[in-house]
Amino acid sequence: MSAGPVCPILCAGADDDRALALSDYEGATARWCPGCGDHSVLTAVERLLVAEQLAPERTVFVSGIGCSSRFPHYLKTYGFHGIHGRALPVATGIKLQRPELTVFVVMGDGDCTSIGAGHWMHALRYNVKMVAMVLDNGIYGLTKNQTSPTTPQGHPSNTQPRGTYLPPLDPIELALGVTNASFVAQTAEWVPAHLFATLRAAYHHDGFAFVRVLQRCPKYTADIYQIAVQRPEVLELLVHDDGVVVPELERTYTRRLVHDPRDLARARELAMPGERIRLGVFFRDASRDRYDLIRRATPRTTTERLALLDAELDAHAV
Amino acid sequence: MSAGPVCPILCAGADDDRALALSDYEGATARWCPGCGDHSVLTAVERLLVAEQLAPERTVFVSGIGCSSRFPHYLKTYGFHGIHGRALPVATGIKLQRPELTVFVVMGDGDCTSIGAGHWMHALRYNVKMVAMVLDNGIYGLTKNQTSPTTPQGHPSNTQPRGTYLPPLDPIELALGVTNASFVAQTAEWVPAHLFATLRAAYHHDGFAFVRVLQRCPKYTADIYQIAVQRPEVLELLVHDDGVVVPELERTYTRRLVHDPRDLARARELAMPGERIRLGVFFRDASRDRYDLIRRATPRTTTERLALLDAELDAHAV
Amino acid sequence: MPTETLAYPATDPAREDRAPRAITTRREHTLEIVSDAGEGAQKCGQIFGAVCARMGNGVWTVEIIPAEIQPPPRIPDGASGYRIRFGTGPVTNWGDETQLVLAFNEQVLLARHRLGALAHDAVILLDDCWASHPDEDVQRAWRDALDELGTRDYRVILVPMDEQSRAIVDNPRKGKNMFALGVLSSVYARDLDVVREQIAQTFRTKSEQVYATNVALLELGYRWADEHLDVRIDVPATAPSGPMVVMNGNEALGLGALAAGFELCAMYPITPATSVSHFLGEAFERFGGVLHQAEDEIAAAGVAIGASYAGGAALTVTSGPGLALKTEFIGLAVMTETPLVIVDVQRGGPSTGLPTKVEQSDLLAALYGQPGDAPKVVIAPATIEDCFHVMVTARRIAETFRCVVFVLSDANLATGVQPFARPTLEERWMRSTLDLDPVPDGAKPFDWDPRTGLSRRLIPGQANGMHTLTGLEHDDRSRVAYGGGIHQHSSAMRSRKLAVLQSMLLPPPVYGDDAGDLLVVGWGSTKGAIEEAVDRLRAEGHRVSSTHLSFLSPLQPGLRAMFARYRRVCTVELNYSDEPNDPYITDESRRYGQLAWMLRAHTLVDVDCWTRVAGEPLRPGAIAAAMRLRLATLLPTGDA
Amino acid sequence: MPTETLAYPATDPAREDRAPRAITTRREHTLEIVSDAGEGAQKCGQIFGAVCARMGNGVWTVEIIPAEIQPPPRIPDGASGYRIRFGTGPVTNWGDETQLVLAFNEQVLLARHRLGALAHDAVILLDDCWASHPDEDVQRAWRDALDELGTRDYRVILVPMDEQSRAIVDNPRKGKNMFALGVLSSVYARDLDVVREQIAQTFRTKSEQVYATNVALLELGYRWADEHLDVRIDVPATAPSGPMVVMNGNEALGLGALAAGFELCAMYPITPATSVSHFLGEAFERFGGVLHQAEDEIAAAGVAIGASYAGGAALTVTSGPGLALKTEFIGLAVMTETPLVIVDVQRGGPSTGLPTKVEQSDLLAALYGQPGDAPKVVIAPATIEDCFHVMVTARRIAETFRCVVFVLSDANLATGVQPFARPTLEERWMRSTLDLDPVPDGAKPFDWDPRTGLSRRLIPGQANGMHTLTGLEHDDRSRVAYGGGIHQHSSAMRSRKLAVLQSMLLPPPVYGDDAGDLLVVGWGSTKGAIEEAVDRLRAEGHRVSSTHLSFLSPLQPGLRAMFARYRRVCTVELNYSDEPNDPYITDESRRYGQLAWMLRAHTLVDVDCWTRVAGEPLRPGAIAAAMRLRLATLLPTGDA
Ligand SMILES: Cc1ncc(C[n+]2csc(CCOP(=O)(O)OP(=O)(O)O)c2C)c(N)n1
Ligand SMILES: Cc1ncc(C[n+]2csc(CCOP(=O)(O)OP(=O)(O)O)c2C)c(N)n1
Ligand code: SF4
Ligand code: SF4
Ligand SMILES: [Mg+2]
Ligand SMILES: [Mg+2]
Repeated sequence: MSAGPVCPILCAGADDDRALALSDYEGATARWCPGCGDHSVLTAVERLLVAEQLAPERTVFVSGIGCSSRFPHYLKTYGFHGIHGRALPVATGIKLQRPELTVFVVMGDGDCTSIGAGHWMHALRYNVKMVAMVLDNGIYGLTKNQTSPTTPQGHPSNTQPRGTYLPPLDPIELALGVTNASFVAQTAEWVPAHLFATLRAAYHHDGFAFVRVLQRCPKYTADIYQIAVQRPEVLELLVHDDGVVVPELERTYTRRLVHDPRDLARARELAMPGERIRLGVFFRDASRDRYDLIRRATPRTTTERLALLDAELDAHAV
Repeated sequence: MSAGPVCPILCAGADDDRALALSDYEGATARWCPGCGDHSVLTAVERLLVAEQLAPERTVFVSGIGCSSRFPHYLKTYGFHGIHGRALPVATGIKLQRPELTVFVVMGDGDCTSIGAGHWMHALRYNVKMVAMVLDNGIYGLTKNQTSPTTPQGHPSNTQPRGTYLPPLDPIELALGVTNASFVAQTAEWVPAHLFATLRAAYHHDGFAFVRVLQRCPKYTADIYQIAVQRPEVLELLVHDDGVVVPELERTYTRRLVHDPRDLARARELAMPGERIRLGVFFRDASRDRYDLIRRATPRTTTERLALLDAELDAHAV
Repeated sequence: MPTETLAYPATDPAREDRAPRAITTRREHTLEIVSDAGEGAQKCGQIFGAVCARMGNGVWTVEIIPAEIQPPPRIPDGASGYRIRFGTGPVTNWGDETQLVLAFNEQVLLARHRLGALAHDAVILLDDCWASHPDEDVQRAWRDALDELGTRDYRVILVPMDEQSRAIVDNPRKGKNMFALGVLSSVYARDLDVVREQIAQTFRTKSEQVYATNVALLELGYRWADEHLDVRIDVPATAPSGPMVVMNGNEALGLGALAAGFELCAMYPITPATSVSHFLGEAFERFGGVLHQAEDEIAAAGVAIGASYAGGAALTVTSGPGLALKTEFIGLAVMTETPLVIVDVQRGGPSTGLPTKVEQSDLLAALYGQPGDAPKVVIAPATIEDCFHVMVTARRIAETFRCVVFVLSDANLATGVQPFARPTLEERWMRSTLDLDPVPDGAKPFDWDPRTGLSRRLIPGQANGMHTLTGLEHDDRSRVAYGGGIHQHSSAMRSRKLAVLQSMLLPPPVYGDDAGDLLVVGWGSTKGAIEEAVDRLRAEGHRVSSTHLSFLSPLQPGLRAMFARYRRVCTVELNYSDEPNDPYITDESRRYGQLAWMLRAHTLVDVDCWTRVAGEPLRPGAIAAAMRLRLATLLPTGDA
Repeated sequence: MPTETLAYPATDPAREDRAPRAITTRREHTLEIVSDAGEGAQKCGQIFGAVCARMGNGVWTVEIIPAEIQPPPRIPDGASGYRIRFGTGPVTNWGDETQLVLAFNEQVLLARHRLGALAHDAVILLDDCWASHPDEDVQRAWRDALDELGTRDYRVILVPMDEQSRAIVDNPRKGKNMFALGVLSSVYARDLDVVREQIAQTFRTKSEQVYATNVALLELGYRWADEHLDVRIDVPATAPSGPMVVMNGNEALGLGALAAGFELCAMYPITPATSVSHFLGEAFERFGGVLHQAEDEIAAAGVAIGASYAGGAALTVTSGPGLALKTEFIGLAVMTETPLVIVDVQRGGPSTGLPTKVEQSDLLAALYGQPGDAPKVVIAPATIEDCFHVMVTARRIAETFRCVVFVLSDANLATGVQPFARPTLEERWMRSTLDLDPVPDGAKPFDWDPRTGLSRRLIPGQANGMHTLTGLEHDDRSRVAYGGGIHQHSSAMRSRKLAVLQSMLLPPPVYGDDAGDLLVVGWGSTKGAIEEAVDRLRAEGHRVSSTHLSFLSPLQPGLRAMFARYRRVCTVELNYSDEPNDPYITDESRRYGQLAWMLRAHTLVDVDCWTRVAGEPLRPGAIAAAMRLRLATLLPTGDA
């Protein structure tokens, strides 16, 4: 395997003296609906890229298919806009081959929790270092308004016209149920400071960082986050030095709860459905096994490999 | 949809005065390895069929592919031995079409938690009435010894010769993380009485009953359950009137813990990895939404449908 | 001559001062309405199309869909609209260029111009509010656009849509489209009563107020056009022979599924198939069926197979990427001989490809997608009327032959709207085949008739019928078995069914003379365009005929004999093939159109092909041009 | 004449009383060893095969695999064993019937008998311990079996394997196989030193004690046979020209992958492909690569694509059902022009089918499985040696042409073992193509050469090369784009590459005269059997030749011209085709073998086919017989 200059455990900041500005990361102009929450996520991510001075050529955004998955086109990094529900295996392949690359994954809720559910679960378990975001608008946007696993019960859609039949799947609760998951967080795109802080924490996490971003879709699910947007007290911030702390939000968001992300049992309780929407790092444990580190192959020169191959042939010699 | 004579909420016992004996359920002779735990499961299931006097012609066993998935061939009921990892969608289709049929699903650990993970998660969520067992031998048996998600870390296999890399996925913990899951239990094939009692409870549950059956594979993972088999104190039985209680086991299995299956938070704690293996019903809530009941279509006669269709055409008339 | 731009008289002249409007009469005519997404050009077009149909015109309409869900205003990519081709007789396809276009702004107009959608001498009705727009950039964009348009012979007529509409609504973006409807109603002399009825029908769920406003706008536009426009086009109608219905192909597939008695549709959303399930989701609530949106396409196929195995009539609906995911389950259905109907509304590929664009390139995947030998039936509707009836055929074949039946529609049929004879429903179409009677002990689950491969399936609930279906190879008792010739025999039984079905089919009809210089062969949605092209070529004296295949597997009989009666045979398809004259392309390296490839193997005739993947339906004119070239290369000879 | 059963003399006669053993000499010979699973017939066979190879014989061995993982003892289904065909010259296939079989019990022997695996006059060496078994049922079974065998001309020789082995081991089930090895070593006059060496090599990881016991058993068996058997068969060896290696096809694929410099293999277990990954899993630990067992085949394809996109040499290994699941991702690789090598070790289908049995029926799925037009390269190794070298070719093509390359092997190659010339490794095969140099600003990710469609890919890490790959249609900058002829052009660029590759290929060589009455065309693992059949037919004076295709897409040039030089062309394939004389099967309804179908479309020659899906490799004798029938229908004529 190619040995990158940068240690995969550290984050791959630009190793040169370029001073990278926002413009160094801007791609095609975003074509989401006006007011679409994806715009806010793009802004936060661009801020992160600048803040961390990530080398555009060593950063890869991988996505599936959906409104949200258009994401990579709007950045000037490397991007892989793959197929619906399958961003995670592609991202895993990239990291196994090139540990020194910084990988972000952008998925939609249908992309990640419906068609991609199996890969999602297993990516959480592999715990390969990358930031995986699900932009959760509780609907299938690109295909125009069909129920997704996270659509609120009763919300009518084109495929469940009398209202969505089942209670919404909670991606946080599920992620917390996966053995070896190491970072599970929730944030909301309409709280930019929290979004940024969460993504930054995710980026610095040594492992697979899963971030559910609550995302408004004015087109099809304008209602679902409305109350939360209008009434800050509906949100409760989980705060902890080992999680995210955003002082500037404290005035607006008065409901705060100190939660130690190492406490899985508590995290699961906090994730249970209630009248409150909790934002923050639910769980984090940097000591969990990382498949990419375990599998890190010691690079061999061609000469070494030739020698080994000769030995193999000897073993099969007649 | 065809209206069966039996209400889908009740269980479909034979509605005639046949007295069904073991021989009425026996299919081809089982061809698992000697000492394979699958034999014990087959025995317990046959006992259940007799005990509940299930009409063989209205009972369907659906499976995927694997040693365990050979199951339906060894019974004289209807059976659908489908493709690897996809038993659950087939079973769901059967129940949506014919609610009056009794459906059992038999999967292997690879079948259910690896290639079938997405369907598994969503079947738990749909909560369509059926009994879904995963026969967990912690290995890929039929394909001869490859690591499965539940293989103990360090256990060598043909694909991970230096020992399985990651800690094993805990199917119970994961199932407990799925919103709208309604019955999650664990039992062991080498404790027949507990196995039978658990399957019986699952069968009587009004919803999707997920049962993880710890299963010995003398061929490839002889070691993994050895201690538990030899030392009963390694097992802890979760007991509760709303779960399973097996008095005759009390002498042998002295470690017992009263656990109310309605307590999800506690269930999740009990599911966390520890030195003890817990058997019993971790969670059960018969009040959860059942997709098959919500979707129960009111049957229409052909005449009614013709009339409706005429109206449709009128709406499109020029 | 350069594009002429008329300003309308600033003040209304008394009518008598004006020259009487010259009336042009046409047997068929194509117009389109384009606006930003959300300005309602589509609604306007839908109503206009319906009105034409009601007045007895043949009609074919096509949606113009923007690339994004809600693009910003005034950009070419955002062009959203409706294309209406109507005629005196039946209209079977979208035709060639547009002869008249009504545009809400010059940018969306540019999109159509640049795509070559407009005839060189097209009449353009353009909202002029942008010329005097406060924003300098907008004014500049307007001027640049008119310059660009000036390079053609268009006749641009400025229309004060925005200004006029303000008389009735505050926000013209929400009213212009009805004003436009009025303008068009005047230009094409539509019966205003019919238009009002159609508006009422369209907004039946809305308030009385909405109706009133819309009608006011309609009449305003009508009056304005009457007073200011000298364009009047007449397309005489012929009263239809019987009762007609009008809908798009996906609605027809949905209605057909109901008529065929389907009880369960399992799907996962995917363009352009999704609207079939939208229709069924709503309809099944009343008809007593289930639309199941599965977690993915794999599960959708599995649920449909499970329901069918349990005795129900089940289908799954999808498009390219979804079809790819169903590959394995389709193999299982073939192996277990479980009836399954798969509707594939084809879009551009490969991979995610061109989700909203038409293509016919899933034929080989439908036929050969499965590892191992997986014989199945493939049929393709050619018209929107076919979309309805094909579902009845599909179910009957799937159940009679215990097989997988593919229905290959495409994005052109899915969104095209056309009136057709109202189907006379038959009760037997719907009847459930569910039979729960006990069977004799030891009844075989695969009791193959050794000649035909046909067998009766046993359904859960039938006493004594117990058995286990398996995707592993099996004998007639469904016991897993490989050796001793069982695999050879079972394979033959599964394959034989296609030969039996073929023996029941008729050769496809020939359109034109049954011998000649050139036979054009097509399948699916291209029928109308191909036959129109054939008509034009024959009118020019060419000895051209065409035939259209509704069965792709098994192929209809008699093709070899039919092809032999023409000097040249060429398929016309909406899929990719190498151009004979491109670099490195030789007789040996050329990759053919998908049907052409099959027909070559099947008939051993040197079947040529002309195919395009432009992301839009084929135009009769383009087909005719391509065939002219083929004809030109033929040496003159007395007979074929 | 009836089967003759010899009891061996109860007591050892002094050697001189016995008639000297008559020695039969054969140029090639087939024997097999069968036992219950776990009794070690396979190990015995492997050692015997290796010994023959070391002694300079050509060898082809095949495993006999029981249907279950651990079947009960003494049932026909449980037959486990090894089939060895060896000869004076190279042996290219498994041959016809077995001439000598050594069986541990009469039930497993029956299995082989019933499958028709044994020659009518086969010599049978059978352990006799069952005749006198305490269990009455066993004795009865024994008698019944001998009666059943009595219906043939077999020569059954009873051997006291069990009894004799007890002299050395307490449990003969764990020793018999080495005794058997001794018996065979005597019958075929194998050099005991070589046998001992091979035993040492086989059990190198075991204790000295194990070796000693095994050798003792070997010598006991050898001595016993020397003293009691009158069967002696000699198959002279010819010293091989150069150094040789011996392995099965899956090991060869694995070694080839290492030689080709592959760094990552993503897979999901599936028979019969899994052993390739078992090999790589172990080897990569030393070679510095990664074997990734993914959660399913979809993910496996995705991981391989990700690794390749990131600049690595990646492959995925699978079989039928797994291939089906990769369908969508393969389309993405084609669309994004990401190099990807897919090894498909074919098994019987459709669906789960016949997991352990050989078949060649994934050809069309590999070619046409994807919705949309997805051109790709398909190559097939014909020998075990090919399995090694094909991996080098596959990687080079995948990277040079930025395309998907299929390697179609099958279960016959996977488990067949054969010696071949030791490959001379080349350093350049392994070199990584990873290039992280900056590219000029504005470098295009699809900078297609308009003539060839070739372009250089940009890899993450290359400064200025930033772009977003997409499975949606795109222009040369990888921007999502549909209209304006972009889809037509991009499709042409993806397709053109195949024409370019074809222009670099040579016509396949003809085996036999380059004109004649019949040309047999094959692909993949059937080569040896076909050529042996051709040899036999030519020896009979028939004007028959054969050709074998290593490229299935693009097809090698010159086929049309080649076919024209024969009066008849017929493919021989291991897949399903309708038999011409079956009910309902006509010229128009017949479904052809997969290669035949392609060749008909490609050459327009009336290519016939003879195919079988018996779940086992084709036998040269059966091929020869089928071709004789085809030749018989040809009218006699001077020349072709
Ligand atoms: C295999 C496959 N199935 C279905 C589709 C159609 N499709 C595209 S995006 C999408 C879901 C979009 O919803 P989500 O993932 O929540 O993303 P969003 O658009 O809401 O951001 C679907 C079903 C596809 N492109 N590929
Ligand atoms: C699509 C597909 N992939 C892979 C296989 C090969 N395969 C058959 S069973 C199996 C896994 C068996 O393990 P498990 O599910 O745990 O069942 P067990 O044999 O242990 O009972 C695999 C990988 C297959 N048949 N189909
Ligand atoms: S549809 Fe919803 S998610 Fe998609 S771009 Fe528009 S607002 Fe955003
Ligand atoms: S391999 Fe293991 S699981 Fe399979 S039959 Fe044998 S013992 Fe049972
Ligand atoms: Mg969404
Ligand atoms: Mg298992």
